[in-house]
Amino acid sequence: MATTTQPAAPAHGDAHAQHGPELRHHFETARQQKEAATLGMWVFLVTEVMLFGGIFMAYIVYRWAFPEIWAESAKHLNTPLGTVNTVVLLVSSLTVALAVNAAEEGRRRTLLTMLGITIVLGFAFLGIKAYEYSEKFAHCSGYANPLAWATGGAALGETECLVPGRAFVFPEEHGGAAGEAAAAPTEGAVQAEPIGNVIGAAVPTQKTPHQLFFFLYFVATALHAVHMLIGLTIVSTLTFLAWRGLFTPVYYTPVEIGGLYWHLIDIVWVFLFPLFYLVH
Amino acid sequence: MQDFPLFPEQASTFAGPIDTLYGVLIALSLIFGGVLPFIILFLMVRYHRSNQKVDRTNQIHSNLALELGWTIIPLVLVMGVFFWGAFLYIEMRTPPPTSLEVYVIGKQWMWHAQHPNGKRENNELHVPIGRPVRMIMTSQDVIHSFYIPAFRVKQDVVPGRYTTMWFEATREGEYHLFCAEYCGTEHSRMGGRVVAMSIADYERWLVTPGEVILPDGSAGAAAGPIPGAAQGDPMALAGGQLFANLGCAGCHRSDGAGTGPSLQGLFGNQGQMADGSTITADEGYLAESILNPQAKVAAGYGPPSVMPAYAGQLSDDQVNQLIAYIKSLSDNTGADGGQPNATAAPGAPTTTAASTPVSTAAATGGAAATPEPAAAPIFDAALAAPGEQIFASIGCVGCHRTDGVGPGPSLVGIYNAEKPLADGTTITADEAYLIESIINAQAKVVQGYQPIMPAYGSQLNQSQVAQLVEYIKSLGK
Amino acid sequence: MATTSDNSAQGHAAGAHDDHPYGHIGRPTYYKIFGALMGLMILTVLAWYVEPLLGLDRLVGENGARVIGITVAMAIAIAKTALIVLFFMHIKVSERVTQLYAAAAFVGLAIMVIIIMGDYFARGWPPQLGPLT
Amino acid sequence: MATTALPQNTYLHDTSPTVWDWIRSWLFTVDHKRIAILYLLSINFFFLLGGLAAGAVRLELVTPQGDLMSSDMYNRAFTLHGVIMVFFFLIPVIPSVLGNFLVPLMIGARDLAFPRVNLLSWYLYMGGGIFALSAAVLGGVDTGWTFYTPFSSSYSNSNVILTIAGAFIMGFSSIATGVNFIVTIHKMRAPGLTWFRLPLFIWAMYATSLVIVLATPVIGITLLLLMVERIWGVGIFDPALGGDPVLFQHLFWFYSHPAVYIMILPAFGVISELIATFSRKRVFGYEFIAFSSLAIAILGFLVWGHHMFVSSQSVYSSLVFSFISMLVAIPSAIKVFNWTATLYKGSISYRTPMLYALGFIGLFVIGGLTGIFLGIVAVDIHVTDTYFVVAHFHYVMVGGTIMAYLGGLHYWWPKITGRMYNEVWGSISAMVVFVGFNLTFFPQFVLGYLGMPRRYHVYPEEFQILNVLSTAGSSILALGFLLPIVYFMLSLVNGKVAGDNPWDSTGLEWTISSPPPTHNFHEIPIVTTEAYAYPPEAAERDAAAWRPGSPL
Repeated sequence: MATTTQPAAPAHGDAHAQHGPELRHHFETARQQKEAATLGMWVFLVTEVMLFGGIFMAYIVYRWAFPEIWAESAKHLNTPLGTVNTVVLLVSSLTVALAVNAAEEGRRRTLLTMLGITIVLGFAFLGIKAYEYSEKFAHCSGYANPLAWATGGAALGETECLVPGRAFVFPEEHGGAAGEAAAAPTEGAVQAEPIGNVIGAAVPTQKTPHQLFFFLYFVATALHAVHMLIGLTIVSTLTFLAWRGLFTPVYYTPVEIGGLYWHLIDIVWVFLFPLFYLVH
Repeated sequence: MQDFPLFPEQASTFAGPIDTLYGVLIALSLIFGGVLPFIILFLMVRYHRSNQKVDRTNQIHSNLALELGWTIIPLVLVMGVFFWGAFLYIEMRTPPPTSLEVYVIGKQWMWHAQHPNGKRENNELHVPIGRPVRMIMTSQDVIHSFYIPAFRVKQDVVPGRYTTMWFEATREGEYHLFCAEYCGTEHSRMGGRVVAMSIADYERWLVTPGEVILPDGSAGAAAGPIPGAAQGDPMALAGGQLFANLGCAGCHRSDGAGTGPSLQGLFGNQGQMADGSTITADEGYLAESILNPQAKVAAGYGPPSVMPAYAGQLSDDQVNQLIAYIKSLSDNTGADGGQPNATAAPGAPTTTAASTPVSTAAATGGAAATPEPAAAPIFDAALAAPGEQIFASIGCVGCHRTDGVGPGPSLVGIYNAEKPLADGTTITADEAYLIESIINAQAKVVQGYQPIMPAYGSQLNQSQVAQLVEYIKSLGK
Repeated sequence: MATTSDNSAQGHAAGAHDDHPYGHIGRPTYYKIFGALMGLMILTVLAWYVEPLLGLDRLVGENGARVIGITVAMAIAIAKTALIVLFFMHIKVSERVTQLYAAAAFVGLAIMVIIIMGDYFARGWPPQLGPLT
Repeated sequence: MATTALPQNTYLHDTSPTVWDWIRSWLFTVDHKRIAILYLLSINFFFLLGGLAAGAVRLELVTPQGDLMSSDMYNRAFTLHGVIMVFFFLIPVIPSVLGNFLVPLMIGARDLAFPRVNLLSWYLYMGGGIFALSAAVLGGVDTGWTFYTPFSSSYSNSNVILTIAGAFIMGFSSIATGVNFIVTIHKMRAPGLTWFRLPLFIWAMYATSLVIVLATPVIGITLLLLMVERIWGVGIFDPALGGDPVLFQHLFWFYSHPAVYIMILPAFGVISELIATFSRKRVFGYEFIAFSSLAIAILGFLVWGHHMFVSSQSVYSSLVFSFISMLVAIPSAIKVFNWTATLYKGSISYRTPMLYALGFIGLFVIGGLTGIFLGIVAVDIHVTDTYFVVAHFHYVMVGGTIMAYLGGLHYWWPKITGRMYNEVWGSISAMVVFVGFNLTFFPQFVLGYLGMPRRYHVYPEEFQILNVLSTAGSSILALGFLLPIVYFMLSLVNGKVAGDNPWDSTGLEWTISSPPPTHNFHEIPIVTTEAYAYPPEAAERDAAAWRPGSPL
């Protein structure tokens, strides 16, 4: 027919003879494979940006609607720990960039070191995040901090629960908080009163939108943490492969695209940090 | 109705223009969608491969002029119909100021409407012809959509906010009323009929009593027109009564000297908020402020506002009545005859004229209204003084007036007095009773008074309650 | 890598990037970028800490101060993102199509935010009723 | 054409010693052609299931009273129909079946760029499908496929979470396919196959993938938020807690309107192929069709608010969305005009795929024009949420996407299986579908303008005649859809061996054996001509070759 075909590449059976085992059968050249992998990762990152974009959209709408509530709520997040986590992630981004650089230049020791540091930093980030979470959960059980929560130490005097859900109580919430707090049997302050048990029996609760802030905080950071876990899995696999000596200056595509994914996680945090911790 | 109608009845002022636009669109569609198939059929037959006589030489594969032609001509046409439709749409979204206002509440699976005189109806809507009607609608649960095909109007009814639409019926008759937004199991049974009637019939209908089930499930109450409907705007009148019963008047005094801002002339005007922003006091703002006063506090009155939140205490119906009353305080546009202010006034005991001496006293913090604070040294003066301030600032003084004419009982001499309760028992107003009544007013209500006092258990802490109790004790025996 | 002349045409039908070879970003650049990122990070925390002390809310109102605060924070976040994307993620030396897709993500996001917020501004939510709605 | 036996060493060829190995060779295949077959079987299964639900809905509507089933049953039936058809049939159908099979073949590649990701996408599809099916088996879901809050988040007592989880997982399947196609089309074209030599099907798949990649993640996160809202009641879409239910609609339609273009753009691609082949001509205005696909993909992101004209969205937004919606009509019109112009001076044969293609044009024109009605706010206020909308999108989705899918399936069936289906029965099915379709959905335009709201279980009696007509049409339509299943199955047993190029088409997929070998091209071809390079005299030659008794 009109489309002429002529032999362009060597017949497929011979193709494997000319390249290493890492070139998959359906690619013609290593360069084509690397370009495809990089582009594929970037297109995937586009979807990741849009995924977080949905949460950012809800965040923008509600922050615009309730600026004071955002300011009040953000005071209850642990900004120093958030800052430390930002530093941890930025450093890990540098180590990943240096790891890619080392792979490019074939310095295997540096590659392994940098990937190792990245893993440590990743776990440090998750550890700090876990502490922040447990602090919030401890409060929900009436304890001041995770340690007291775990060891059954002294209970917290005031009641607050910043974990979204039906038990949510914002301490400064008008009406709703105290009304719900009174319903809790552990509420010491009111129990001393002889008539304490009538309180809150039919008190209407008008909840303020504080919960939206914490809901978005938990969803966004939890989704981010899930991405961190995936990222750590990827980096650990890369470390293992690097240790096995799979990567060469010619073939280091997995390190490169794994690094891209890690940087994206970092970028998401670059936005989450000021949006949740630095509000007033 | 015809056996096989192609167009619904035209029964509003919108029906004609929309049908005309629809007709033009059909005509344009026939030109494109009707002619094109014939061109295709012609080409199919003419250039079928069995036809060997036709000329197939000098094929063309692209022609810029042709491409531009069939890009630009449709573009011009769709722009034309777009602007036509856009202007019509803007008209449909701009209710005339003289519109009759009907409040509509949607809930699974019924429509509840309330007319300006307070007359209610379920799953039916009676409207006059020749008079614009504006629907102010909200939902109690999920999203519904108020749809009258014969009027060509439809608007979603969304919980948590008010939506509006308007129409002017042109022909007497009964038309379908549908819910057009899927709302659950009985979605298709949520609807009824719209009855368009002459203005005279409509006014007669308005004053005919009828039984109705309210959205909260209670039967019959206030189904008919409220007495006195003939004199003014009874919807506002009902709101006025509510306004008085709830004790709103204690704070929202018409002279502006109360704890809360005056509501005179508030509706429709712009106001400065405590956070510096400016807000137009429309229905949505009023509803929000009644249900959740902390959301947007007027400048000078907080934050925090001392007003209790009425969410959960008022039905949507009652909120609508209050809104109608507040609107009546500012406008004269509701051409329903009479002065809303004047008709509403008798319902509200705290009018400017009637209460001048007392309210002046209240405005100065209630101190002057306290007759003999030194007479009974049974109280702790150190606590009573801040208690007095609280008493004034959270608006207690608005209801518990010393002259006893407020919606709440006078507290002068109440301490340790024997009081008959609404349930027939008698109680001694000791400290425990006072505390209980502050934090949960509904527990033991004094005979002759409505259980309308908000519970302050969630707003006051222990020491504030104690201060209030000491102050009440200081009011003597 | 050695490819035959035939193979070099493979997959390069668009031919756009043959004149745009892979660049290489050196280690000194990485350290500089990292320094800049840390600087920006300190700046954003510092700005958050200092802003309430400046008394901006008296000058431009409480909302005005909030707008300034979030503008500063977002400008810094965008600058950080740009640095990471351009250098750490090699977009500066990538193929044109990769650059396009990197940009597409942010264009898509911008479309969503601008149009939805446009509706909210025009709708006036909350509170609810505007003169037209 | 003269060969009597299928070629050996095709992708279908089986060397497995045991049945278990044979199953493994299919379930763990990374061959894009085998994955396309897996998709073909599973997607058609979901199509039948969705069709069954549609039948139940239509049957109920024969009478104005709700006498066949309860309201609750009815709601679950139409929700099942909507969820299955939208998420598990229309969105993946052409990209995952025809696209998977054809994209590498058409661009001269040995496989998609990421074969394992491709297999993953099928497993995700099946995973999502199992979630949705289990929701249906456990009692169904009654929210409608749009899942509007707060009904879905707080009021519905049905398996909302399972269903949403199904749609959520299925979204990642779409994303995997989209990423794969974008990279494959960018990086794996054969030497000489420049962008403007690509078949228009590839352009359409590229535009589709672009939409998938940008829009699908947003529905993912929205459904995730809805799930959390439903489980924990945090108020993100609940006005009682400060949330806004209309925000859900914005985020939902940000995906679901572009999703309409995920459904129809691939159909445009298929139709371009069919029209060119069966007219023996290069497609008229190739560049205009190619760029109109991209224009639709991009403009498609700016018009979602036309689903929300009565939702309490602001007046200004409504006008802007309405304006841009008008603009989307233009590239669609350009395509239709160009296809029509392609017929001019061609040599047209009435083979089954061509009948489907011509049917597509007719139905899509009606669907597209009524789309303009719905884009004009003043008219839309009356007809939105009525049967007018139902009719409109069925004209686009069924009249468009399904007609194109069936046309494409007939056209490439000999390439996929190596055998021809029965041409007579094929033509009959095309005509039965066309007639049944119009009888089913045209009355619904009238019903809608008369004011019958959609999702109504009982309705006023004066609408009965039109509803009966519609139901009668739907039974004809069902017959039209069942026919191909029968003769396609039969063709596997006794169909004529097709040969490499039964239609005398151009295009790289026709230069290799039918069915294609496992690695597609033994030698990667070099392309030197544009797509549809029928020489000017091809049409004449084709016409001259016609004798009475040759196929129409």
